Amino acid sequence: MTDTAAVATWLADFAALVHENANLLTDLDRQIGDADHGSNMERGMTAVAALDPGQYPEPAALLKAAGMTLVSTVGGASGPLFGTFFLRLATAATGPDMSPAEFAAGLEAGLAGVVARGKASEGDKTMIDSLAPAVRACQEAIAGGDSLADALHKAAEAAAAGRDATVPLIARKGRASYLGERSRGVQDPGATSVALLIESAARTLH
Amino acid sequence: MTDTAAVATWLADFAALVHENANLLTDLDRQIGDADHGSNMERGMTAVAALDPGQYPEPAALLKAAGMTLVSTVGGASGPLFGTFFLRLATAATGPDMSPAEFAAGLEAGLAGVVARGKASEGDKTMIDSLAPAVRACQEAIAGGDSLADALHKAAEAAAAGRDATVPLIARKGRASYLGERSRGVQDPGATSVALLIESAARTLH
Amino acid sequence: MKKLINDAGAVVRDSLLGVEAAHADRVRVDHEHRVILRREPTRQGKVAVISGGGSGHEPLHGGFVGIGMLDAAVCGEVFTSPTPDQIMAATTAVDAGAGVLHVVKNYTGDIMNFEMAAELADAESGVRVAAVVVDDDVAVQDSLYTAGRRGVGLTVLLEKIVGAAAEEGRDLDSCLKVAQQVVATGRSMGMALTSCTVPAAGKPTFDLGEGEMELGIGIHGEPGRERLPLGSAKEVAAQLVEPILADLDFAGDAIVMVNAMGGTPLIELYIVYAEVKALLESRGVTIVRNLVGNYITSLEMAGCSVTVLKADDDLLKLWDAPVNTPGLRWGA
Amino acid sequence: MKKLINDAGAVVRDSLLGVEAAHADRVRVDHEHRVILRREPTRQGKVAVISGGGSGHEPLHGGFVGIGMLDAAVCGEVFTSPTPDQIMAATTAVDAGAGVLHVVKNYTGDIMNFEMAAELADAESGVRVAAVVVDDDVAVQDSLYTAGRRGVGLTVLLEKIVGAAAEEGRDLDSCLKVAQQVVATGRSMGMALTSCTVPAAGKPTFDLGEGEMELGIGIHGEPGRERLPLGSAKEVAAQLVEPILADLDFAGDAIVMVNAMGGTPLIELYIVYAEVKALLESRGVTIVRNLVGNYITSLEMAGCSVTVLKADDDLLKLWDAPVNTPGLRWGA
Ligand SMILES: Nc1ncnc2c1ncn2[C@@H]1O[C@H](COP(=O)(O)OP(=O)(O)O)[C@@H](O)[C@H]1O
Ligand SMILES: Nc1ncnc2c1ncn2[C@@H]1O[C@H](COP(=O)(O)OP(=O)(O)O)[C@@H](O)[C@H]1O
Ligand SMILES: [Mg+2]
Ligand SMILES: [Mg+2]
Ligand SMILES: [Mg+2]
Ligand SMILES: [Mg+2]
Repeated sequence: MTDTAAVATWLADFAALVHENANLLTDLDRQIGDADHGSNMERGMTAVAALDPGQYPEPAALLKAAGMTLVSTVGGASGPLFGTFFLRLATAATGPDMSPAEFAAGLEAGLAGVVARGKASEGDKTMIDSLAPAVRACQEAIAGGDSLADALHKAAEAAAAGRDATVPLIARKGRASYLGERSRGVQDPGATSVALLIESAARTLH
Repeated sequence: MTDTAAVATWLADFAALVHENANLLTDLDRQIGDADHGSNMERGMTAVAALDPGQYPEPAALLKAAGMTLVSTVGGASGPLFGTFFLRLATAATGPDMSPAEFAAGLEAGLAGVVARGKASEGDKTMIDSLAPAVRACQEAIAGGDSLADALHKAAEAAAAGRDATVPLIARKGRASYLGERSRGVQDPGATSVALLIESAARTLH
Repeated sequence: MKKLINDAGAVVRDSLLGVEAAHADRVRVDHEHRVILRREPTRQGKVAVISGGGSGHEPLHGGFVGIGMLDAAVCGEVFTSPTPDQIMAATTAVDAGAGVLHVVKNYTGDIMNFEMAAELADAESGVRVAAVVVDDDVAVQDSLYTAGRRGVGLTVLLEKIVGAAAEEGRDLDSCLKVAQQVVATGRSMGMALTSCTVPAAGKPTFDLGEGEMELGIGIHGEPGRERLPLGSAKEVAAQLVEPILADLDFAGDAIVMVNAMGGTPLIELYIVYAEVKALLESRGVTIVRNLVGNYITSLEMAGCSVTVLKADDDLLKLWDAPVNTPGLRWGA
Repeated sequence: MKKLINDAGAVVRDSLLGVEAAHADRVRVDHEHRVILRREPTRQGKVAVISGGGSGHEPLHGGFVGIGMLDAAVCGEVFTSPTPDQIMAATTAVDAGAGVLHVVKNYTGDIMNFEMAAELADAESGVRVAAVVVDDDVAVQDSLYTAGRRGVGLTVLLEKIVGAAAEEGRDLDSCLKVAQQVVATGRSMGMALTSCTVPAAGKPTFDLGEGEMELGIGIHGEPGRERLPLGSAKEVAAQLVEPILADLDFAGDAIVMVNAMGGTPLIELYIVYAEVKALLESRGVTIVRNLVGNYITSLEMAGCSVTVLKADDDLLKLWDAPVNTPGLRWGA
């Protein structure tokens, strides 16, 4: 069941995971960015975790609130991008319980929103490099008849692989792109956050 | 013979000694002052060493020029003090050759000038702590019939002892005084320069 | 990390309290949205000019709020662009019927947040918003493969000039045109001797050895394009000026800023200025106005940047117009 | 040592070239004597106000030469007071028949060199010289056993106020009286987070551990009176303000400067200002004018100082009078 409670559990779990990894995220951003990605994600997810799920009877409303909260508390590149992701994910939810197909379609809409907002493609060394393969894996698994839990586990694996694959890339979008060749060898912070997001979904949504 | 040539040799030797010890002097001043005593003395003595002794037929004229040069090139506390010392020393010189008694009296006048200008007393942890005992030792030795060379050797020993004795003192004049108790344990930079000056006199004047 | 702060998480909030305390004669602060505004509301019919971005670049932008320059500045977290809500709040607060010009430095985050704010402003309040994107940093090459050139020092000059245009009564389109002229004819390049430390991160963004510099840095403490041995001020001046001249022909009159990054003292900056001026003049560039000082900084970073802007009579008239802000003041 | 310089031995010379290049509209430079002068000669019959000291404190003093403030500034080597010859050259250059006021910070070297210059000026040129010695630093206690209190931040305020008095046409005695009033009713206290490096010395004057500060520093990179753990900005504000209030009753109106030592960014300084203001107000001190920024520095030292000066109608009138210098400007 992907109802409001499940979404709330996911968001709370992701917030905790971001908190645990905030130093790592900032540290990656220190190497190829401006040393704030951990603080940015933590500020945003702390605010999201403080939302009262009781106020949002349906998942769409809670996901929308999460997106708005990220947009209005994070700033930087990750605020609009993660915010847009959740706002678009929300549009796929109808009624009190998202079906696995709705959830997969929502992930796809979220990805499309991030691409539209940030204009990056796969291979540019951004969060899209873990989000896009995760969305594909989830869609395929759901289409093949997997449960949401199984599909999200495959998505999490794909996200992790996509995240790892950012290491040797040269950045072409975001701050890291200013480093040119020097951006090689460091894992993208945003892709790392996305991998945490999908990992958290896999362990909280069924 | 303390003629112009001898004075010039002394000044050149002292300039060389200051050059060799500039880092030490600055380093002492770093600990209880503002890290410029070596640069100050070196700037001044480089200018003094560049004076053409041929232009000054008598020691008084050369010593006066040295004093003026120090006053006009050094600045800080040491410029007026070392400058005044040489200007007063010059007043004791009559004729083409300073007698040992004249030289000793000149040192005394120099000390008096420094005291008048800087208003410090022995024990205040300043250059006076090596200059005053040196002047006394020289006067006594000359009065006791020593040669200038012997008198200056005794003076140099007294200056060195006075310099060493500044280590445990608390500064009461100059920049080091702002440190209060924390000025203890470091040798006074100005007293160190004076010890070099008298050491140099002892090995160049006879 | 050694800083004069109360709480690494509340640096922007606490600093805005100080800005308000120090400059209440000229500005007021909307603490909820972290916006610094002129004390008096925008004159009816005047175009409002606002800017904003991450904090840590002071006096940019908040120090440039006042008569003859900005109407408001939106303050993000340190090195993090502000959110659309903050920008919206500033936009609606300063609009006086003639529209609002957003001065945006070209960073992904700034672009996206200002864009979202403009969408919101249009949808929710009907305020007419125009935006100029400053992208003057010649350190970023191959802009096909990057997020494009960063907005750096030219932003200061642009805010002065466009602020004067708005004060003079020019309409939104004219202000935008002046702004675009500045963007088209201005270039910058920067370098760092040391990194800075983002308070919330707690340690330096990068480490530089004795005798090393980062050439082609931005203003967010990010490493530059190249790490090189540090030469003399004369060499550094050439390393900053040559890429600027290679990018655009600046022969003729120019406004030049030699800017310190926050931790470089004036005594050094003037040495660089003398070298920059000599080099520019040897290449046919005549400096007709200049700024030398800390105008757009990266916290306590040591280093400097050079900005060159072509001057014409209109720009000079706007440059010379009175300005009265905490960070830049003349004629008033 | 990492600095933007050409030659550690020629920092002052090279920097003056930049000052001349940047500010030729307002000042000129006598390179032989290292004196920065107003571009226009002193108005006949106006008292001339000059100051000087070691370099490395920029904008003090050279940045304060111009209408409404200093007539000339004499630049010594870094942290080394200038020589009598330099001071003499400045004194005779600016005298316009009404005498010259020397603003001297209380350091043994400055006192002696200015004294010798005044003796020379009197003997050689008959210029009437008066001197005011600034000794506002409450960090120096027991002045019976020291060279007395140092002259620090109050010098900035004094130069502004006395400069205005001279510009207004007051005579030498009146200018001296105003200066003495400022000295009698102003106090300062400073602290450092880091040392600075004298270029010719090549390494930091002192080392401070992470989490340590020097309390009661002067402006020459010298260690302070006490080494203490570094607390919050609020605690630091109290450590600076309390000794000032303990020394003199400041209840009433005051002009307050919160000054950065060269390496502390504005974002931090405003945090300190908010705390200083809150504390002073809780003790009955009302800040009627303020300065927040880098005004009297120690090269690239990180740290700050607080200066408090009692304000009365006359001082405020002089404070508000127009000033047009590279380092301080309003009303012009
Ligand atoms: N145009 C873009 N499209 C998608 N993701 C992007 C884009 N630009 C940056 N990112 C992501 O944002 C991350 C950085 O976020 P963050 O550090 O919070 O913001 P900022 O770069 O503004 O400091 C990068 O690691 C990257 O994954
Ligand atoms: N009032 C004084 N009388 C005698 N000597 C003094 C006095 N003040 C300072 N000195 C001497 O000057 C030395 C410092 O000289 P220097 O570093 O060149 O000048 P400054 O203190 O101006 O930087 C001290 O070590 C001390 O010996
Ligand atoms: Mg970042
Ligand atoms: Mg010294
Ligand atoms: Mg950022
Ligand atoms: Mg000195």
